[in-house]
Amino acid sequence: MKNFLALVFTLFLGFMIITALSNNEAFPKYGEADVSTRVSQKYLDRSVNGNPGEIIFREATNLESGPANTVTAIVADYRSFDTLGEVTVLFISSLGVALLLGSTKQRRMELDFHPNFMLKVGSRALFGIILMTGIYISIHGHLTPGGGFPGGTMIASSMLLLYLADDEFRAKIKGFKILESAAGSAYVIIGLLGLLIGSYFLENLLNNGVLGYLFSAGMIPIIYVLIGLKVGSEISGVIDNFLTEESV
Amino acid sequence: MSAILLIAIPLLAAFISILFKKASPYILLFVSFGSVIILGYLPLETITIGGFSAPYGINLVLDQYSLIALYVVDTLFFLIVAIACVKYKKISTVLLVALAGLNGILLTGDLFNLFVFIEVSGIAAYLITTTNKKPLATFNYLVAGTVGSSLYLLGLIILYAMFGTLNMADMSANIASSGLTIAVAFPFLLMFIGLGVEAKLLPFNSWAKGILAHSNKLTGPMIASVYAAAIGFVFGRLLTSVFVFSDKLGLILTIIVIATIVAGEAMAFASGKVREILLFSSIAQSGLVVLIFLQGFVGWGVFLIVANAAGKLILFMIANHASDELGTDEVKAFKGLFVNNKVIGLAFTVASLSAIGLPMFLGFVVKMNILGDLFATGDYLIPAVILITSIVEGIYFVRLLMKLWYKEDNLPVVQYEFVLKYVVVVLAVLIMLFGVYSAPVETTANDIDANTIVEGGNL
Amino acid sequence: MMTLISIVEIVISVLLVVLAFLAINSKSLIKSVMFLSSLSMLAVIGFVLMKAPDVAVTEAVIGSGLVTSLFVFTLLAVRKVGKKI
Amino acid sequence: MLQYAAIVLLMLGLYGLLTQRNIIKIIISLNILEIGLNLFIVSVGFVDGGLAPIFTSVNNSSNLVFVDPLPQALVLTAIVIGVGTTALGLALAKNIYQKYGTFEIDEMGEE
Repeated sequence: MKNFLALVFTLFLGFMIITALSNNEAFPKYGEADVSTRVSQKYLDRSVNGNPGEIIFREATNLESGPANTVTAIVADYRSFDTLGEVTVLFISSLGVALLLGSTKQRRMELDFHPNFMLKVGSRALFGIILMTGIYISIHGHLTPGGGFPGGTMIASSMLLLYLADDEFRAKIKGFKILESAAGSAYVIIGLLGLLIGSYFLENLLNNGVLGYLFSAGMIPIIYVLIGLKVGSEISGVIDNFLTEESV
Repeated sequence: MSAILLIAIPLLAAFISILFKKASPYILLFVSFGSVIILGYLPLETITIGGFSAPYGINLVLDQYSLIALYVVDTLFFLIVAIACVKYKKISTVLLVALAGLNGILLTGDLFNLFVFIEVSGIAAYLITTTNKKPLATFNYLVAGTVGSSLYLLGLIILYAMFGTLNMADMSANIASSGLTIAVAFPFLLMFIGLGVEAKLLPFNSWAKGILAHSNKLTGPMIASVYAAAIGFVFGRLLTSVFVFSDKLGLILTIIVIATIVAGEAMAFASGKVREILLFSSIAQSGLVVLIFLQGFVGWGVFLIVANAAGKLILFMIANHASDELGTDEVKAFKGLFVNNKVIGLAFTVASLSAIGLPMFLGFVVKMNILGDLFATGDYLIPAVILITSIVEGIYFVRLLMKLWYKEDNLPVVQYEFVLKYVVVVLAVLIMLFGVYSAPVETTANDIDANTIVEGGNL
Repeated sequence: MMTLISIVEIVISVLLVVLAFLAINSKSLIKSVMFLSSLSMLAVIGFVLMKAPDVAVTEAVIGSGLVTSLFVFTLLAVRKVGKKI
Repeated sequence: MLQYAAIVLLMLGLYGLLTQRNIIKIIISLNILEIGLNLFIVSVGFVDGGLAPIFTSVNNSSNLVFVDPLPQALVLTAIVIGVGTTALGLALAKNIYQKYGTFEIDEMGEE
């Protein structure tokens, strides 16, 4: 009965939302969004600080924001302050997982199966490939879909593979911690450098280069590599904490 | 000096402090003290981040309103940290992130950035409450907080689809020029509910009981005083300068808020446990804050938050310390607590009398001025609510105080350390000082009202 | 006229709702987690249909991969102590 | 169509939160709610016939119609934040299990 009431209530609420939205002239119907009336039009034209004219791949130079991928331009350049907050969220939740689950007396959780020789060798080989893919995705964030967050998670998932394939394995926590701390601090310090050398926090200080090449977009590849390393080490830490248990 | 340091420095310190576990409480103390000091050197300005101007990039708004908010939150944060950081060394890094998040909430001029900072400080708050050792209560808090911020984001996205911007000033200008008030009402209601979860408004406050009724020296003051103040200031910003409603929606919101106040006071009246009384009274007071902002009184709303935050810090600090030592919550066990701790008792008395709104205390100045302004506008319902709740508050606080001062044979023995005593007394003296000598408070409140932060605080 | 894309869209939408319902109402926790994982995978297709490759990559790696593994690890850790999961 | 599905997912997540009394199920409902929200946010920026907002050597003439990139950037942030809360919730769930020996809230007795 209670479940039924809840179902009726939520269905009613959903119906309310849908009618409220479809009766709302200012709310665009699905597929009819008018980008030109939104702030994002200027992100697409790269024309927040003056009009650069037509943007042509591998020809346009020194745009105000260099990435060919506009989403990356927003995440890491126009609204990079949000990304700093996002990094902080992941940082604090990995820290929280460590606080909640980690204590000194913990050891690896035992899995039901014991990996044989083939599995160990095969996973070692795969480990390298996944790690490379993760780093590739982080570095190419300004050209292709992806970026630091999925790249970092891939790096962490290569660690996860080792965990699953080898029941003795534990990532060296200390090294990861230093990496995490250094990458996070470097991000903030880059921001502060922008304040000191330029005039704004998180200002892009390097030359943006030609749109579409790997060495372009100024500091964005650097920031994304930092984010990738930080996310990778944090999520490895989270996985390590989830795969340990109290020793009996 | 730029206000961005208030966010950047605590974050940098947090990232570094995970390497130096032993030093982290001192880093925390130093940074939180530093952020109070630095406030004196900040020019009032709008700060652009990343070199992209306001509606396109993110900006931070430091005007008189946010400066006062920062002073209140950072000072109280420092005081709590000074008392509790040694006992809860483990979560020093979490507290650093919480400081960055709270400063971000108060400074930001962008609605999505506000969401990010609410999440940052929210996750920090979940971790702070884990020191209560009640994982289930923390879990409920986490679920409620996440649902709240999801609703906020849903409302925000609908507004973005309608007006094409995320910046507060730009949003308020676009809403004004479009003339759509009914269409804005629904997404704003979602945002209001989302923030209402954090602000403990009815009926979204079920998490608060589990957290605050089992709180300790750190979590009680932190959640009930610092976080409540921060979220109150957010309400003030949004309700008085971005979304201004006077018609039917305003009435609906007023009813929600009045229901919160009445329910909070009623439950406090019925409760027999010290921390529960304080908790329900703080629910009622956060409702009162939102009510005042809904009526459009910015300046006095600010001082109501100040008075509440300072008072709640004293009350929760004293009560939580005592119940930590005694291991119980019942008012009976607390009987005669202040007979041997006269100083502490006086501070507690001052804080609770100020909460009621008796003359000579800060709470009185604030409530009197709000009532005067309300009568001037010819409104009688809301003054009646405020007066009646004050009387109810008066009854249960005086009842509590009489029991706590009551002389008995076997008095409970509770030792208060020096720092706690010192902080509590200073705050109580300040409450009394501004209660008697109220001229600066009145000037500042009128000053804030005069420089109203219409259009999201663009200077 | 129904184009191929719109048919795919409808199929995805229906599947999303069905999977969400199954994930909530399934009796066994591990099944719920698996339904959630496939729900997230379908959402990835939804993101691709809406021309959001960045979001699709992130959701595939983080939402579908990482979150599912965290759920499974939690269930694994309690399997010995508990009765049934 | 996908927009309606997103709203239904949101509501189903809410329904799960209201009815379920199992910690893991509650976290699953939370995730469903977040997936629905993310789909909704992206759908708000979708333009029929628009291109993914990436300049490539193929999409190279002027006057291209792109979908709105800003909601996509917001969703990236929202997904990462969602993972943070989920990880924290699961860690809490593990702690709760250690304390009470069950995931069912009703069987925990106190509180």
